[in-house]
Amino acid sequence: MHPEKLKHDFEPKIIAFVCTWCTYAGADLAGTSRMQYPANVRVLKFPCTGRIDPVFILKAFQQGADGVLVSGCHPGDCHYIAGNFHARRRFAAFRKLLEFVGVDLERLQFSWVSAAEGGKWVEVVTDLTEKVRNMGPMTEFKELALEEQWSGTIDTPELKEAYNAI
Amino acid sequence: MSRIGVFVCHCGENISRTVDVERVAAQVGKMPGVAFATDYKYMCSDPGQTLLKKTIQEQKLSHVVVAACSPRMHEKTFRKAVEAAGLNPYLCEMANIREHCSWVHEDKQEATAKAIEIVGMLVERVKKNRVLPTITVPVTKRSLVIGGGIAGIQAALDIADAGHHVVLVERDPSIGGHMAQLSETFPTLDCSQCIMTPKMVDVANHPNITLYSYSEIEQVDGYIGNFQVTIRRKARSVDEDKCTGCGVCMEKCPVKKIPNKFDCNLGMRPAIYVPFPQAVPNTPVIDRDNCIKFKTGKCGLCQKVCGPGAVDYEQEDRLVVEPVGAIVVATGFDLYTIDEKPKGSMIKGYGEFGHGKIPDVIDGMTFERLASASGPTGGKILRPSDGKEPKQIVFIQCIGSRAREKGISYCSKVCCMYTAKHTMLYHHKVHDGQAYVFFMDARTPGKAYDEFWRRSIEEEEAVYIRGMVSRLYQKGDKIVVMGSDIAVGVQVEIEADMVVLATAIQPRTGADSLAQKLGISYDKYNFYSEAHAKLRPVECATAGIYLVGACQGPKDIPDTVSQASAAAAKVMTLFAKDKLEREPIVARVKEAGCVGCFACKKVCAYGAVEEKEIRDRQGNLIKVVAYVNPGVCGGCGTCQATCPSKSVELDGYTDEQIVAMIEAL
Amino acid sequence: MTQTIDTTIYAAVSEAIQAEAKRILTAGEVTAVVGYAAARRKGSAQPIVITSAVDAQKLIFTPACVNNLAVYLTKAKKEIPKSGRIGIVVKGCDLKALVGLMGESQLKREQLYLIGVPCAGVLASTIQPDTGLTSDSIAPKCLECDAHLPQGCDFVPTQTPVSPELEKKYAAEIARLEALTPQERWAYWKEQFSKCIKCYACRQVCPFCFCEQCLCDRNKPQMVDTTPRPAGNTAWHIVRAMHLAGRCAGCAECERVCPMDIPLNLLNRKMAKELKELYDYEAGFQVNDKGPLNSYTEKDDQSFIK
Amino acid sequence: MGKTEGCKGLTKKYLPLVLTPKEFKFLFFSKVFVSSVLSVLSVANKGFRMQKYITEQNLNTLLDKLIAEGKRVVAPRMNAGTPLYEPLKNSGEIIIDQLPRRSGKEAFFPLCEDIMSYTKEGQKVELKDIDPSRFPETVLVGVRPCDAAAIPVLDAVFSWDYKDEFFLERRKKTTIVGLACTKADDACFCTAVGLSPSDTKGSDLFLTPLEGGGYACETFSDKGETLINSHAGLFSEPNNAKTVALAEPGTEAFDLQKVKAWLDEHFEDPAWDSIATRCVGCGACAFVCPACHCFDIVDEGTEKSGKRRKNWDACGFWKFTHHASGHNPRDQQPKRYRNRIMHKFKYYDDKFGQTLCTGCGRCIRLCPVGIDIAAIVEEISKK
Repeated sequence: MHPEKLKHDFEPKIIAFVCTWCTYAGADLAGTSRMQYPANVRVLKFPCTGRIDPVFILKAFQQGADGVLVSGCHPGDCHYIAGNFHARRRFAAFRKLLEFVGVDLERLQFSWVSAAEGGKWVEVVTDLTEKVRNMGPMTEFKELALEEQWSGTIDTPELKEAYNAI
Repeated sequence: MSRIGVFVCHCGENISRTVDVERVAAQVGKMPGVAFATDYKYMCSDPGQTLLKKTIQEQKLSHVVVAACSPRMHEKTFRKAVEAAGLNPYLCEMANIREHCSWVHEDKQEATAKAIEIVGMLVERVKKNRVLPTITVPVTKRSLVIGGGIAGIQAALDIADAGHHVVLVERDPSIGGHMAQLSETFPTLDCSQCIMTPKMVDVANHPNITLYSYSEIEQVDGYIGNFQVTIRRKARSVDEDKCTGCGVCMEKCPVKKIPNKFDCNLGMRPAIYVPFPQAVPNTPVIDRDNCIKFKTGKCGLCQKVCGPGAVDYEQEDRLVVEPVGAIVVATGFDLYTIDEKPKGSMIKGYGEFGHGKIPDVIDGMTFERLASASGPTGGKILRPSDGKEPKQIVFIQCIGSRAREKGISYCSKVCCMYTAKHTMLYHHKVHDGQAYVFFMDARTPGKAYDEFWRRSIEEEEAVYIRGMVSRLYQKGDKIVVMGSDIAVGVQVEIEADMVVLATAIQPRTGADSLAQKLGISYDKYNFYSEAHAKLRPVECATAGIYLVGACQGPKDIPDTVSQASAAAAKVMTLFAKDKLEREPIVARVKEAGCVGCFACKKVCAYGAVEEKEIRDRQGNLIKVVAYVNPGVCGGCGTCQATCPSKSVELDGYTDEQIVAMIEAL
Repeated sequence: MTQTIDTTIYAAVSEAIQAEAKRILTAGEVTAVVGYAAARRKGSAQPIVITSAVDAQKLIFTPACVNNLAVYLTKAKKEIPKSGRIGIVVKGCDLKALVGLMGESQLKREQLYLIGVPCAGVLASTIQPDTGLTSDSIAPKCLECDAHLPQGCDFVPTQTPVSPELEKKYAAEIARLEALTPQERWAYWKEQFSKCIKCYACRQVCPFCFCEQCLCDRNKPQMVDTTPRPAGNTAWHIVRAMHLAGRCAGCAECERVCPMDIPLNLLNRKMAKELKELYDYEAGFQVNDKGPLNSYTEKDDQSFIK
Repeated sequence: MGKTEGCKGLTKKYLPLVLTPKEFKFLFFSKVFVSSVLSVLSVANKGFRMQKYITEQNLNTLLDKLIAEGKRVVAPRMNAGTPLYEPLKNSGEIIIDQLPRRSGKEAFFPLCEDIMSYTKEGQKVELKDIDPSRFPETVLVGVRPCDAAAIPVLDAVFSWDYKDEFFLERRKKTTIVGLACTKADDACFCTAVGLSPSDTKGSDLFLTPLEGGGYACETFSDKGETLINSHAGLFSEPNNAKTVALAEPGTEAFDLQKVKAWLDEHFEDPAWDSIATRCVGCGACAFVCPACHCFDIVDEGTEKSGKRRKNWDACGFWKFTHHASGHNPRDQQPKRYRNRIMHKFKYYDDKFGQTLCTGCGRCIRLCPVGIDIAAIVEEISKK
């Protein structure tokens, strides 16, 4: 059958926020065309990129995502007239904010993938996965989640273990 | 705790080949809130759906996740099945483990692990799903048609014949539009007025049609099924109810030499006039700019001679409000005018073609009036400058159209055919004349179109020259036309008596402002945008508004009429129900948290957000909050992402559902 | 080198404010005036709402008059009766907030009587309110002030503030942080945010945090963890900065009131800078129907989108 | 304890005479009395068990030794430009000339702490408690009298009807080293609420800076003695050097009795509006207060696992009394601010006979809108 796949030391967790009309359909097309791409991506479906709140991206990183993808319809193709135009501005601003607080923007990808672009979906997902794999795990938010105010800290073995696990 | 049922589909081998479905079911069965998990060969099959329904009832399931193909494929199928089993259909979600998993990964271990996570995500999501009721909105079974050309007339007649009331609004004093101006029509050469005027009369006499001529749309409120349209009825200065259409006023009017727009300014009309004899309604209108009474306060002759006392100088514009359920937009087109560049025109000028300086360079519509039996020359082809019959006539196609460097890149679609028609009409009327046509390509798709075009060459002796005209200029009483024949590769110079330019079709001036009133989108040329170019060509993205004719893009009469009937059918489909049902994926405002900043309103592309006053029992205003009209909401959720306090929420895609999915990862 | 800022006009400005407040209250042009009054501690000032002309004499303007009083006119402050026209003492920076609030349907110009203050600057912190105003003690926002004389007010005292050109601290600090690596920036903010105690003083004084229920006070879902742990603190400050992007006009109240000295206005200024570069938008200069993040053009930059 | 039973709280313990209320009133208002009470207090402070001397250098050595022993040494230090009580990495970090921005209560009542964790699988939920015995041994050093005095006040509420093991266990494991205060500003008002810059209340070991360097050490508990005894070599006998000039807060003593009497009768009063209309409803005052002790309990985590956490809360917040029904009994800010005053000067007194304010002045310095609790109490006492 297929040759043995290369095993990696680190499998990044990639979360993709996509609109249902273009990118989700594009990913469906990649499926019906039996294209192959890394299994690291988890897709969350939205009606429109206009629905995607920046907080979701933050949440995704907090929940342990190593990379986040936001993808929707090309400009002018929005099923809802202008949702992606609003999203474009929102994320142009939000990524600047994340950058300023020290998030490496290489971990956050935006793309336009239409319902016809199964190939592009594969390319975007593969590129991001490989890029993030090379960067290693996103430790910043994970470390932060374990950190306590000094007064609430108890030096338990579990906590140390959790720390070392990152 | 929820009792979630998870059904993992093998899809034959499509899923099970790369995903260990049994393991998925076993793992998912351990997730918090899952009461039942199984796998099955074909979930979408009849027995599969039966299994689903049976299990819902036996296991008293509260929510369902079907892990199978893309929801774009079978979400409707399973939601229907779930509904049949007595659950709200929106308590069912699909986990896509085929297109997004089994088909795109080879490693079974990896694919299985991913499938478990995907299903886990949907399990968490479905827990937060709420029962969503079907949304119904009432339908006002009356329709508005904007524009009284052939497009509007056809749509209005079809809808009215189906038994629904139609309000037809026409900007000009008479309906008829461009088609009433034409002499004959291709490819059959029927007399345009002969086929058009009966329809106009039908409109006037139809019990289900209210005709507002000389009127314009002032304001449009509401949404599908429930529009409120305010119409400005411009002051006609003649009472339509009293006027008998005898025409005495027009005979007696002392001002007679006003160029008649209907005749492309070749003929003259009085200050009180109907644009053409067959006008509907046959009620004159006073052109207040040219009327002596309005200019100086004297005269008043028409009022004196009017038997029924219909002339009313005091008449003012009136606003009428009509409730309608659907709107058909059929505002038609303007021709790019060669003599005067309209303000804001995208066309960068055709000065080299005489540009209105040479009187015998005319446009196609002027030629139609010359050829028309009811036209200013009684159907004789005569030069506007000296009234002589032109013996050499040159037609130039694609003036304005298909010339990106000149401003617009689209093809006006009808010019090839009407130019062919013009050469024929010319040849029929000037037997010893010669017609030349400069053309880029002849575009003649359409039933009997190419045959028609060939006939103009083969039987009617038109000479077609492939190439564009580089320059033309007046020389004595001739017009020298210089161009190149690229087919042969020679320069051509023709001394013509008359030149006819096939100028571009453009949307009506003001099409954009009407679109803004209607809340519909338009392209960069101001042509109105259909919801989908192929599959929803007569609907707007804004529900309840339909497009007909050249306002949507250049079109000939047969296409326009078909589209009119299609739009009428759409309106009838809408009117076939007393209430409209729609998918309940709409935004809802949580009024307690709304602080009325209206950021939601600013980003709503549908104009679905309204301002709502919250008052206490004494009637004192507490605050103004947003209200999303569920009939208008498109369901994109941009408002929710924009709302700072998250006081507006898109049902089916709430923050709770999405955060639950993120936290499941 | 420490430079002294000339605030000698403030005494005359205070008198002018008193006279005008007295006049409009007496004439019934307004139902109340929101301004500053002296407080117990030496040199201190605090916000005050007066409804009677005899109280007009309480109004002052000093370098300790740091508050942006616009917050009292928002719906977040239900305690201030909003009936009738209200007079308010505003510095140029505060006026920008009012302008923003008008654009967001929170205030109407005709409901306000604006008493503008010619202002040379106020203190950075009022932990010691009797500090003299110098280039060291002045609020950093004042170093970048372009509105020493508020425009479009109903009344402005005639005095002209003297405002020497001073080093722009925010611009310099933003540039310094931008030059760091992401890891270094993360470390910087982590240290700052870890101090946060979630007292929400930044939110409560912000004129634009007028939501009746803050996103962070909602728990279905819990978008941002409420506990004052580093994780929840970081999320809160990111969300706050994002919500203010395109709206904040830089009154810097968030930063001034932070009991833990977190440089919050840096985030806001950074976002303002980015939105100016991206969409040529600056908050606070005119009443805009739509801000940069609830409007768009088809040609907006998308170089970051694949 | 009856309401009329003389002076409440702090002063009561040390009052050497039994006075009639009338006499009391007279005396309390005479400056003579105030100073005499203060002198009585300082005599009372002399209730030490052991007196020693330590040089600055030896104090630092002591701290480093304690750190080396694995104890958590918490003292004022700079964190990103802000002075805070925090664990020291070494004695060099300690700063003694600035009042930390947050009070010392944090060592016993953390800003945020876990109290339980949960995991879910299938239809099963598993809970796990926090073991307070794991709390580290702590020495809290350089605590200002206003911060130290608040801790015994908090003992009352945390060991009342419910014994809060999180507080009490930390209390048990912590030795408090107080430090006399040498600097005051016009926000300080410890003397107004019956304390002083040299008050040893709450301290196990109390340090007073001496002219010529070093500190006079006095112990007030076994813990204090243990600390000295276990490092006896670093301490020497008292050298009778003069105490450096201590701080002198300018605020006059409040008639707390009178304040309470007014509060007893004026739950509803228009004064609350004029006092607190300007309040913007943040939690800064409560969070920096050494005596405020309200907390919230929240669950944080996901559907699968998470923690139950306890964190500081403040009565100034709109959400503090917001009911699930949507009703809020303290619907406007003045009502919330009233609670702050009532709790400090009436309710806590009613319940525990103590005042819930030590006059540290933090809330005055840090209030975003300049609300001055000292000015308010002063105003009430004049009513």
